[in-house]
Amino acid sequence: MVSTVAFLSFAAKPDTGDTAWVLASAALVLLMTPGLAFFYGGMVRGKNVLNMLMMNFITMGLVGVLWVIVGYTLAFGDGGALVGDLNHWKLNNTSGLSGTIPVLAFVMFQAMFAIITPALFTGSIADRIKFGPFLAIITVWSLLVYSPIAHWVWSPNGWLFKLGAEDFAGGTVVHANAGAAGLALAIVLGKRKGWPREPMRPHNLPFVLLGAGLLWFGWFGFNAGSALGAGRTAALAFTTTSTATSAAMLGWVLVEKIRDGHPTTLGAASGAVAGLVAITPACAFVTPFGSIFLGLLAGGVCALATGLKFRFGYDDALDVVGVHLVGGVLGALLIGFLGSKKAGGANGLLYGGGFTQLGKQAAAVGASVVYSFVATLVIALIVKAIFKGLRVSEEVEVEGLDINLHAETAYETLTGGSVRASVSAAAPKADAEVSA
Amino acid sequence: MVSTVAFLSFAAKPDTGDTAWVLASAALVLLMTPGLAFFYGGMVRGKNVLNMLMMNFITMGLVGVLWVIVGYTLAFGDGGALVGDLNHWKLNNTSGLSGTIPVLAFVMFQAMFAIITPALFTGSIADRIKFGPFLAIITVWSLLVYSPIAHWVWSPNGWLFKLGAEDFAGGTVVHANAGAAGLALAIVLGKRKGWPREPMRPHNLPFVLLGAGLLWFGWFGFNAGSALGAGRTAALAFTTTSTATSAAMLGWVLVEKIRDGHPTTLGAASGAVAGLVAITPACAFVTPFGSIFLGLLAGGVCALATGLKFRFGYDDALDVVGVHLVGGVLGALLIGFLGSKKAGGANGLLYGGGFTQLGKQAAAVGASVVYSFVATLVIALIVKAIFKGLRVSEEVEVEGLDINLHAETAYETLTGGSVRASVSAAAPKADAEVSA
Amino acid sequence: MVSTVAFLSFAAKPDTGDTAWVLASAALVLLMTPGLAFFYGGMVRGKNVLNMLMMNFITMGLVGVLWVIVGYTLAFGDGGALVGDLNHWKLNNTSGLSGTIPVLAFVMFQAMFAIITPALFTGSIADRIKFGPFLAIITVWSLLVYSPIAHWVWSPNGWLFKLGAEDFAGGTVVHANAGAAGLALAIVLGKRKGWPREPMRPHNLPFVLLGAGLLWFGWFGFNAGSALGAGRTAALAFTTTSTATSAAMLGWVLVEKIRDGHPTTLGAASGAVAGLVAITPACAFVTPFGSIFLGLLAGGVCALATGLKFRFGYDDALDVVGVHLVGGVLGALLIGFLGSKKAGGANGLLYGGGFTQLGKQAAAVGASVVYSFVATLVIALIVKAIFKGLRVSEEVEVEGLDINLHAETAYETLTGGSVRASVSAAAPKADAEVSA
Amino acid sequence: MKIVVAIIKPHKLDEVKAALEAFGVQGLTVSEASGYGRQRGHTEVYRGAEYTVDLVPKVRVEVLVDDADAADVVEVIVKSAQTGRIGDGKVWTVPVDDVVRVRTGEHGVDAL
Amino acid sequence: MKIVVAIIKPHKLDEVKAALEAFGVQGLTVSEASGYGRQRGHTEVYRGAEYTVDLVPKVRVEVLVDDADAADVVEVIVKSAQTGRIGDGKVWTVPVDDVVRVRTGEHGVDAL
Amino acid sequence: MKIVVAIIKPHKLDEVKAALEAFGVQGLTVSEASGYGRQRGHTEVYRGAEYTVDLVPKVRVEVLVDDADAADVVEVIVKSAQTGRIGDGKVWTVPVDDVVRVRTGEHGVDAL
Ligand SMILES: Nc1ncnc2c1ncn2[C@@H]1O[C@H](COP(=O)(O)OP(=O)(O)O)[C@@H](O)[C@H]1O
Ligand SMILES: Nc1ncnc2c1ncn2[C@@H]1O[C@H](COP(=O)(O)OP(=O)(O)O)[C@@H](O)[C@H]1O
Ligand SMILES: Nc1ncnc2c1ncn2[C@@H]1O[C@H](COP(=O)(O)OP(=O)(O)O)[C@@H](O)[C@H]1O
Repeated sequence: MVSTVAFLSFAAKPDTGDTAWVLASAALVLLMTPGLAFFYGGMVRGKNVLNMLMMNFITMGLVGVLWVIVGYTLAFGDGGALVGDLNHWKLNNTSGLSGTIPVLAFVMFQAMFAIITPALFTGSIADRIKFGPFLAIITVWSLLVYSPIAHWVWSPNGWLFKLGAEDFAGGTVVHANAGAAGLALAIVLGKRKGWPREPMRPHNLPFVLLGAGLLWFGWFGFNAGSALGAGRTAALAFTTTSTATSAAMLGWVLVEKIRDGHPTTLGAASGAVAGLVAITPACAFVTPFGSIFLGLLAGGVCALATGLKFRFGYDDALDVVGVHLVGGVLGALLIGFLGSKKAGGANGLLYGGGFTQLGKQAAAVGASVVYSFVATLVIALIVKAIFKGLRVSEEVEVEGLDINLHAETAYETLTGGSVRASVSAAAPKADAEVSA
Repeated sequence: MVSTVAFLSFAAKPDTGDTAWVLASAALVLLMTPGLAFFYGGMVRGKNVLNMLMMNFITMGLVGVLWVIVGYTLAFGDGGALVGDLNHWKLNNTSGLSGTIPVLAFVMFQAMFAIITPALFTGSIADRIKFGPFLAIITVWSLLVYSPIAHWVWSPNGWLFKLGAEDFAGGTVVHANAGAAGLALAIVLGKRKGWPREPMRPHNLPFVLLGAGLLWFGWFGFNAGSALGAGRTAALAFTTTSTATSAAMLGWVLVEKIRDGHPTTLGAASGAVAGLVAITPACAFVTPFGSIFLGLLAGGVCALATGLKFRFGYDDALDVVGVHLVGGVLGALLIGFLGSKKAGGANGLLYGGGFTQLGKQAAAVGASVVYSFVATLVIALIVKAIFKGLRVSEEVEVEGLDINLHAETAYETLTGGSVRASVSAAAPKADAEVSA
Repeated sequence: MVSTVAFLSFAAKPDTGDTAWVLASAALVLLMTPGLAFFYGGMVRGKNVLNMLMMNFITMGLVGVLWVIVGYTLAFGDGGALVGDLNHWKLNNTSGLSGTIPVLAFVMFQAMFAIITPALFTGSIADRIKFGPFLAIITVWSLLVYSPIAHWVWSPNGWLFKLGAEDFAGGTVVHANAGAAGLALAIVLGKRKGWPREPMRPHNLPFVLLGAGLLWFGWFGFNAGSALGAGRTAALAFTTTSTATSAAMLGWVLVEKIRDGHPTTLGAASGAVAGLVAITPACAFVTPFGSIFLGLLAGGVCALATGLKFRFGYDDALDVVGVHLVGGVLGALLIGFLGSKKAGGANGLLYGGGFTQLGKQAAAVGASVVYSFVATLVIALIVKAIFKGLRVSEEVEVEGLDINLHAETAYETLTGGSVRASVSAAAPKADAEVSA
Repeated sequence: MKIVVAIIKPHKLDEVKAALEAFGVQGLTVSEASGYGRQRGHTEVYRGAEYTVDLVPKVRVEVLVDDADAADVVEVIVKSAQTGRIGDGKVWTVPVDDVVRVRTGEHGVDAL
Repeated sequence: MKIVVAIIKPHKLDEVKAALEAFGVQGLTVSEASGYGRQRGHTEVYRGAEYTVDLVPKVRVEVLVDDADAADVVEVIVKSAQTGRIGDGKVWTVPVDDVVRVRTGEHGVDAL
Repeated sequence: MKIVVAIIKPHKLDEVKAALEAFGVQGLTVSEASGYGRQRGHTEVYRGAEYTVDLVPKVRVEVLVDDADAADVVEVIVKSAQTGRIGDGKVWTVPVDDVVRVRTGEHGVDAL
């Protein structure tokens, strides 16, 4: 995201090309959340897949509404160094332009970021959280953690923006942030029954790859759309995004081949996502060639980082920490090494820029991660106290969240009338309701 | 859709930004039909999923060809108040510009609307219609129902356009129309064997959510693309589409929580679609804040409306009436309440505009629904007479449409060589055919 | 693809509308490879689906990196008539404009073509190739076959370009090329154990249709994006792409109905892809009405061509020859018949242009196919010698490639803790690795 | 003790279950199966290649019963599963040495 | 020879398998099943229409054993599958005339 | 009457079916199963975590036969299912009290 000066010029006409690109990008980023839902949904066990999909989709509903009412203004309202003011609540004063595009295009592009960030940490809390507390956490978190950090980093008034920290498309605001929150939630929730002793294999790997494909596709909007226009910067961000992702896939799969003996599809998908995460903050600040190294490193490091949870004993079910926290921090820091003036950023260590930018990057990502972790911990504990516990009962965990929380089963067996389909339809309440 | 004056200026150059957005939007709307195929396909039983997918895909084939030959000119040819003339048949005289974009871009954008509209009512006729009659109905319907109604509402010569009825992206032309047709077809076809006594659960809910995700994504093209350019109107339409959809998901799920005790993934997906339907006519005429109310209402009302079929005893298998007819009519009428001059429409009742616009809206949607219902009824009865029945036999209905109509099975079991895979390959006729 | 003169004007600003369209198109084409993965993945047996997905995804990784390092410059570097020079290796000298868009946008758009072309022939080698040799073949093939042929046809210095052969979006470079390579590989690999006696039914037809839907969607980027701008040419290419695809679906299904008695979903999906393939070279050279004939013919001919493998006894598992080789050649030649000056190409035989263009088309597609076939044969035999065989063992073929090559299973059964899930988790090596 | 095993058409399961319940059977176990017999299968065509699928989906029902009830249970199943068309299935009875209820460890008839 | 058949809760399979292995059983066959009995099923709701699903997922385990071991094997299964809650399942024993190992053609106890 | 039950490798099903048909068997019932025994399973790795899957896919075939045919049917199955490698499976025979054809209500050998 380049500076988001909400320069309002009511009379001026938007640039149609820039607007077309940002609207298309917003749609692409919207698609990432369903993509994520399948990426995660395929990884959980079949008895919990609907719950995983539901957590992601309901976030599209909940944050989608919250954002236009108050989330946007807290993030991008003028305000001070820490948080925006309420000038734009209900999207007041948004009929002008922001740079060359309508403010509303910017609002929507940003809305999709606000939606996917909490959706990212559904991976760490998989398989065990009650639905009510989940909704409460998402709501509070979006306003008290996401909006402020977005303000710090992306608002011209934000203290990290002023510090000169670079985060083109959200390595810190989105990924490191979601990763730190995911860690805090995994700790508060505790381990799933049986973890890590009992097997919890992905129930549908094709879905994981479908999700990865949709994420990759949508991420071009995420990163190249953050140029907020269709020009050279967007083309560069598009290029480094593509290259780093490809390289990271190779890096992850290589680690697997050496360590485990086999290259896996889960590894290829995970590596791609790790690359997308790590290039996010850096995509307009490094050269295409630099992005290959960034990607390879991200793929390899994140592949190893997924083992951390076994070592430290926190049940981060689908590796939000290993991929998003580690990848997000890595990408943010690598700007300090690989950043290149020629590409569009400050020169990093390897390009003769010294330690200056690296220091700023470390400060920004460090502050964001610490705030996110602590604030999430506090939010989770308060919600836990209010709802008398965050977790479903042991029986529900064993039987599956889908039938218990959502009264649904994901898959019906083929032989229509048989076995699972052996149900007796009661007079649908829908009817009674309507006739009443 | 704003007025589609086919102002042809052969010399002028198109605006590249507007053209980029409309082409991207056309591609997005094309994707909605596969999205719909999965939304519906996941909801039917496993023995009929291929038939559902097939009805949607073949509509892309059939209407895709029909549209360029004659459908387009019937809808957007100058003609009179009721139907277009044949000036553009075979896409004659379409090499110029329409506004700031090539006419062909407009033709294609509209083609995708013409495709998805009949596809929508495959949901009401699921599980029981013969394939030949289906093709016949789609063909005739597209030319005798879809094109005329599109002309009424969107052609500058159309009588409802002249009346001043507002339908930005097709609440009336697409959704109310498809819903009314779906109702007529469900009545002519009759109930599925066993309905509503026997359980007919969705066989693959993840597919339903995949479809909903693709629909939401594509719908940004549908609604914001209807601005036929990339400027403020597109940005506004994009915003209200997003917000209303989010709100409608919450509305539907809330009704479920209160009425049935559980929020479901099918409900979340259905709510999103209901919101998309209802905001369609209104997306450039209401404010973002207004769209929240529109969405909440649409989600809640459609959730209740799916119970109507049990009350009145018509077997609208996948709730085309409950979602598209009710949602489309609701959205059209709500313009009369929530329409706002500031947003771009006429002021509605709540914005001091009095009953004028509401009256126009009611007239337009009413006339379209009545025409669609009656014309579809007549078409269905004639096709029924010609084909000696619209329905498959009882045995086929019990055994499944997939193996009987399409000689295929959707899913093979995992253990390759076993059970279902126990087949003996005959000398493929393909071979004989080629050697002949 | 119109001429790709890399006219570098560092100072000039790109056209934002053209750039937006090409970036969006690049993203659309990227999505085609996951789409292809599902199109193919659904067609193989359940024990090999992950291997099919993996071959496609890893191609995104491998070729994605290769392209920016050296593939691009070999294809689009100035060089001579046969291959590009190394002027742009590592994307050197790519900061300017190419026409109205940033060179990097062109590089990325082309990258997606380079990725999907080898991915296409994974369909012919399905179910039996070792993973190492596969990677080796892809790598060498991309540099020694894809880049040169792209140079011949699309570089202003290429000998086929100079000849005046027309290939708007890659009928020759991508499809005929991949088809010829697929044939060579199928011959070198030999038949799958049991083919064609034993049944090898698609394990998941909905995935095939999902893939077809994503391919169709992405192909608008492929074809209309090849205009490298958002104007009349793009709109025409978009139109003929849509129409030919629709018509080809009808053509294929019609052949099935007549020959086999049933219209199938696999046929509808295959017909759509055949139409997309055949219109690819011709999309900006024929009229919309001409494209209907092209599509109908492509659908019908390819439907019959899938029988060739039974007649000639090569095991082209998923019909890369029948669809891509036959469809690509057909489309290239049909330009010689249906090409129309009014549309943008040279007049073909049916438009009074005589045999000139047909001759050029035949020469270009003929030379490309022969080179591709021979070069692929040689590459495959050398890789076979180096790796001591290309094929997995018979046991692995019977048991499935997924568990043996990738140590994974695609689908877990629903009843979580049971049957297949009965596994005992060893101390994850990941842990040991990290602690070391 | 006996175990009555029935192979029936899938869409008849609900009726069989209801009939057994009405008769007084308190439990049963069901699994999916495929049958081969007089009832012909169907033909599938993929890109022109024809496959004959000769296995037909069936459901397998197992009911543990007291010796005295065995014949009646068989009859209840036969009646409720009958459509009169080929492929209705088979019901057979196998002697059982002993039954235990896992929850309580009860043996014999008490375990049912 | 006897065959011991057990219907158990799916998540108990690993424990049962381990217990049988510890006892000395060298092989067994498992399949998915659905049970109907005292254990109630659950309710599902789709767009307001409520369905009662009264079949519960179970696993079916079959173990061929020598006559002498039958009673012990039953006990091993009962112990390891027990949770004490309704729906734990049943174990029954059926006489077997003969067993053959396909690989070698060996008969009887040697085939186990 | 007897019921012959066979656990075999999935890819051998077609051969077994053909052999039985050739022998004169008119029907059979098949279901999916998983086996545990001498044949080792395989290992899967997900993000570095290794799982040992010790159940191997098998197919379960059931054939009702007249007493006189039982031994022959067993032999036909053993022969056609044999690959000679570990994991080929087992075939066993269980006595059956009675068989009924659902369609007609016929009993005993007439029901086959
Ligand atoms: N000899 C047999 N052994 C085991 N199962 C059998 C046998 N014969 C038939 N069956 C089962 O009974 C089902 C119905 O048998 P079929 O011969 O098709 O019809 P019908 O019983 O009406 O004559 C078959 O699909 C199969 O599952
Ligand atoms: N008579 C029966 N015949 C066959 N299986 C039975 C019978 N009764 C119960 N079962 C099986 O045992 C399972 C457990 O039985 P249930 O009555 O629910 O609990 P419990 O055995 O603890 O009393 C059932 O789900 C079913 O699979
Ligand atoms: N005692 C047993 N009871 C039931 N099934 C068994 C038993 N032993 C083996 N099986 C079945 O037979 C299959 C083959 O057995 P295994 O020991 O692997 O090979 P083999 O029979 O060739 O020695 C197993 O996968 C299992 O399904």
